[in-house]
Amino acid sequence: MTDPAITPELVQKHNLTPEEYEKLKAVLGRVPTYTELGIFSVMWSEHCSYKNTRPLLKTFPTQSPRILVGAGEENAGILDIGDGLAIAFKIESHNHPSAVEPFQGAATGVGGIVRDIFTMGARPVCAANSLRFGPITAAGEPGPAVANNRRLFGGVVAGIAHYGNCFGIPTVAGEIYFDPSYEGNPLVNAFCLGVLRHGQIVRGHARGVGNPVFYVGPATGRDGLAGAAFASQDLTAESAEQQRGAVQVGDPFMEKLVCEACLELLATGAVAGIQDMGAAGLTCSTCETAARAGTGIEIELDKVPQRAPGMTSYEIMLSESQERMLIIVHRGREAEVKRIFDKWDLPWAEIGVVTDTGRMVVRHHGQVVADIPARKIADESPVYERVAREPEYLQAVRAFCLDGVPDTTNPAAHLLALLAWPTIASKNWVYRQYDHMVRNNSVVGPGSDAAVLRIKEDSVPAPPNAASALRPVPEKFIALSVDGNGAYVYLDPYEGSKIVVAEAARNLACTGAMPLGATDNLNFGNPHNPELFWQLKESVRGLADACRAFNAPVTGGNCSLYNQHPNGPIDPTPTVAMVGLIENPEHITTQWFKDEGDVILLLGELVDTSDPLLGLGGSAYLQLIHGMKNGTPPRCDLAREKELHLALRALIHSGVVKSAHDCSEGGLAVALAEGCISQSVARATPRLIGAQVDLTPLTEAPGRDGIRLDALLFGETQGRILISVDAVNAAKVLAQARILGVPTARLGTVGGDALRLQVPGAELNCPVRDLHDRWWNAIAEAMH
Amino acid sequence: MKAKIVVMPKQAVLDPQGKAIQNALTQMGYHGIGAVRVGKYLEIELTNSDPEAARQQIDAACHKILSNPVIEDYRFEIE
Amino acid sequence: MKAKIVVMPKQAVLDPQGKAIQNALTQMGYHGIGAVRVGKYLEIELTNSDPEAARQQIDAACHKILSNPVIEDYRFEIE
Amino acid sequence: MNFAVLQFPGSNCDQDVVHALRHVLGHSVELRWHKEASLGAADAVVVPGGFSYGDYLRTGAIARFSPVMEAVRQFAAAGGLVLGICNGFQILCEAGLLPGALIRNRSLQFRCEHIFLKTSTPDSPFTNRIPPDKLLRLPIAHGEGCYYADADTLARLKANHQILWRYVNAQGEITADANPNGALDHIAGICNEGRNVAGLMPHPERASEPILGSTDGRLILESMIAALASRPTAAG
Ligand SMILES: Nc1ncnc2c1ncn2[C@@H]1O[C@H](COP(=O)(O)OP(=O)(O)O)[C@@H](O)[C@H]1O
Ligand SMILES: [Mg+2]
Repeated sequence: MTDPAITPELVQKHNLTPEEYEKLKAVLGRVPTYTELGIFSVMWSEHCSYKNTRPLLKTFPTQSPRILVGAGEENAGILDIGDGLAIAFKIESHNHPSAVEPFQGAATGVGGIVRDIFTMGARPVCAANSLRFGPITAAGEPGPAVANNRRLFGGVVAGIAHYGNCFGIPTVAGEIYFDPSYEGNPLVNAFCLGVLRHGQIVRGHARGVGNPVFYVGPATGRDGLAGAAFASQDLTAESAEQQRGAVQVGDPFMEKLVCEACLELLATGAVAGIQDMGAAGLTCSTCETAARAGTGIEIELDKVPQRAPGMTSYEIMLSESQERMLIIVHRGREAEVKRIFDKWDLPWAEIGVVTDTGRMVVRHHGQVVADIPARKIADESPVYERVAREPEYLQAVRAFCLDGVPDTTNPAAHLLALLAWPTIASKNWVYRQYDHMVRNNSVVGPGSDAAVLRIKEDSVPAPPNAASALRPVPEKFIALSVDGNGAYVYLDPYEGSKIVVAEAARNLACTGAMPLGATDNLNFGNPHNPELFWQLKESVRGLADACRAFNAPVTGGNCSLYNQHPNGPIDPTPTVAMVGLIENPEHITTQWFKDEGDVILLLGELVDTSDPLLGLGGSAYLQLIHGMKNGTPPRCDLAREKELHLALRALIHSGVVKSAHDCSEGGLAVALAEGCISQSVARATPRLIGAQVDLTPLTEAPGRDGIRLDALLFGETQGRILISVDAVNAAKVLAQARILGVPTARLGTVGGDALRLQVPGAELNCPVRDLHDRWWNAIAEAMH
Repeated sequence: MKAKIVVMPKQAVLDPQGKAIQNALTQMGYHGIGAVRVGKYLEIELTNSDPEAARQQIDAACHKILSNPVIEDYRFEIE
Repeated sequence: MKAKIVVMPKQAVLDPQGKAIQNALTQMGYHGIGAVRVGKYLEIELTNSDPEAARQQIDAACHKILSNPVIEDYRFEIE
Repeated sequence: MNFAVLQFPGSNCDQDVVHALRHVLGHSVELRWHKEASLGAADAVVVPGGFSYGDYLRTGAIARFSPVMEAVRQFAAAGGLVLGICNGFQILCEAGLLPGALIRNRSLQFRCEHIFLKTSTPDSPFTNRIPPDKLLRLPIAHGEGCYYADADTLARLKANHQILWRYVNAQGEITADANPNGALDHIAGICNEGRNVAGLMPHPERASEPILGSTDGRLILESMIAALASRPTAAG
């Protein structure tokens, strides 16, 4: 087969600008071959090169004494958790593939991030995800758009379940929002965390000239050809159609075997470097390993296992067939690779060798089809400082006031409606499809503010046979939360992004955990659009400031730009997964109320009265009840947040806190209701408990009189946490909290079979059974 | 009348199940087993009497919900 | 040669998938949709050349592994 | 006691069973790779959960042909105790060591949640330690847990008291709501006629420590241990 001639049209089709093409020629010193053009197009795509975002990512805080492998160094960052143990974690998007084929798109998203983790030498021990879809409910008869949103949502969830369940990793946390801005462009961000000993960290380096290069895993097919490039352009009907011919299909069974075999092989010490074949497959893994090590690499494509006959070198290099790994083995120890991969009945092939030329050389049918300076293509990719301009819509957002918004006249109905709003409603329809308990470590599963996972002996990869010399693994507890309210970020990218991080940290604090670090996924629109780029820039500034405030360095992440659909771009949606540590199992705290007679306290201000919108800007209440996504979102005071989290942890450590739950979407009323209804004992068996709360005395304080009822109940003032304590401790806790500098108020008591909420001029009396059933069944009803 | 529908993964699409079955058969000692592909088979009772209408209807259903055109092909007979 | 195998749930066995498809088709406005049953379809490439040997082998494989006689029936053709 | 826990490609609850038996209950456990033809000095065998061979074709269909399953067959024929959990239950049914089959959940969805079980009889090596009125709260995690058997088989199961556990609600009643997968007669677990081989869909190993929310699963594992302890000699 003859390769097509390199024409300007072909260059353009590869998403390279004329300037980039000139640069490419300068790097090569000549006109590229067709295969080389393909290689450059994926390596220099946004997805692989971060050409539009690298300057921004540099502003993240990335240092802490716990960092063992920092952001950008490897496939995932690694943090020390003490006693010689470490965790590797990362979040990654699979948005565009999921739009084309939701089941396989989401499944392979999970597969990809799990590989990134075991590539570091860690045993993957839990997964999480962050999802966005268009609305799945409609006021009247649902139209085709809603039907399509449901199809995407159902498919994505089934795909995640399929992959994670079969692989055997518990999916313990996640978050989902439904909003029209994601119609046709769902977001699927998958997170994975693994555990290892410090000495088990491995690198994606092609080290040791003369070392053989192995390919392991299933044969290469034409799947996902140039997927990285696809992810780096606007999602259009046309681009999606092109990608259809080449959907990647995941095989979680294969991945489980590849993972176990790789961990077994790593324990032998025979491996010099290892890297998964993720985006841009063989291209990216060979280039990057050589570039990192400053070596060269030569591979022979005829030796690469192939699934389809007659594959061209272009296709083999750009294929994104799943579950494949590239392993550089110390020369002389090839037999160990063969022994272990044969034991697991896995295909493997020796396809090349590490060289000292600094070049990535690819041969096929006896000819050199690519010969590229590895470090240059990896390191000298174009970098752009895009133009940023504040979007016009923000003027209207800032001008928004509550004057035209009537106060709630039926707070009980509005509370029920909010609880049944899919974004707020229980996500049990989703997480009951995920095995969230496999591996016997899920101490707090999905359904509380943050998940808590136990680390124990079998959480780390088995050491080599000299195992007895190693210290036993002490039990430790990792807390995990994923957050990202896109509406807030849309309405104020800087403040909104601070809130994303603050909420993740608050969720960790509620379980008793101390933040260790964070990973982020930047889901934004086309960076060439100055207004969209401004959103990105401001958002990164907010994320960075907040991560700094909580001492949560960013250990890595992923960028997904070009998220858009025919009606426009998505809401800018940075998602943040924050990981924390709990040293003592007795400190693990859940969000639901525990016992009759316990006292409910509010840590934080009842309402931020200095906010003209009283916390209603961008709120779920305004969106759902008044159909407005408008107004400046609540302000996030990082210093006060930090004090609040410290105080809560101190109270939890003193052993008096029986439950802790932060106020987020839906405000105080929803948080109280969730305290009453969110504990599930078993299938169809919630543990319901009522509460009696009187807010009237609190509204008599100066500055708060005459406060709007909707703001009081449903406003989303930040920095608020509900806790419950035994009545005998209540006074002590109030005093302690004040000493810790956090405003604290007694709201009422736990008990009865209804949530009774007294507010000036009204009393809500909602049987907990009703609250529960609306909240628990809402998504299942929409999906039925 | 009855529609008999076969839905198969597209040739270019990975069929991990087929591969696993092929390996299992070979390991169990069956000889000469080549590629295995696994799909779905549906039988739908049709209470309509017009075969041409039925054909159109089943074709539409195959396209819209019985197969996933992104990764699967289908064929059918009406009997 | 190729073996084409159909494996269907036995009549007595609940087929929730068939039921779900039947409901979905009816809800989408297709008319005259009766019972739907969903089974598996396997295509196995055979590199042997003796059709009779192939037949025996495939029959054995269907009986032993490709179907579960507790819940499924099978039929096949060799082409 | 010596437990053998089987390990197929795709098993993923093997470590969990090892953890419960070794670290929680203090017994000795050995993993047995599917290619091994012997069970060593095992007193009892546990076939753990997971997705052996990716659950391709049918759950348990390919795993049953592993060499180690031949050893299990002999072990069971000699009266040895064999417990299949979840995918292990599916494998034992496919292998013909237990009657019936497990088919797709009626919801067509995977289900992971706690359920309640009522034990039908203490008369088995898997239930002897379970107090008569005790409801067990255990997790399930499966997509294909709907137990099916033909009418004759079901009649025999009942006549011989081979149904060991049924899904019930928190009050111990058999209700449609309490059945997570549509299982025939609400069957969650059964034993063979010889009462030495049992399988169940719920995961006792995931309910053996207070920190994981339930210790009810220990009663099943402890029943096995008690049965083994009261035997004159180990089978094998
Ligand atoms: N939003 C982000 N924040 C911080 N680091 C990021 C972000 N996006 C990407 N990175 C880092 O850039 C590096 C390259 O990422 P990526 O190309 O996604 O890795 P992979 O090759 O595994 O797909 C990684 O170390 C990643 O953690
Ligand atoms: Mg990677």
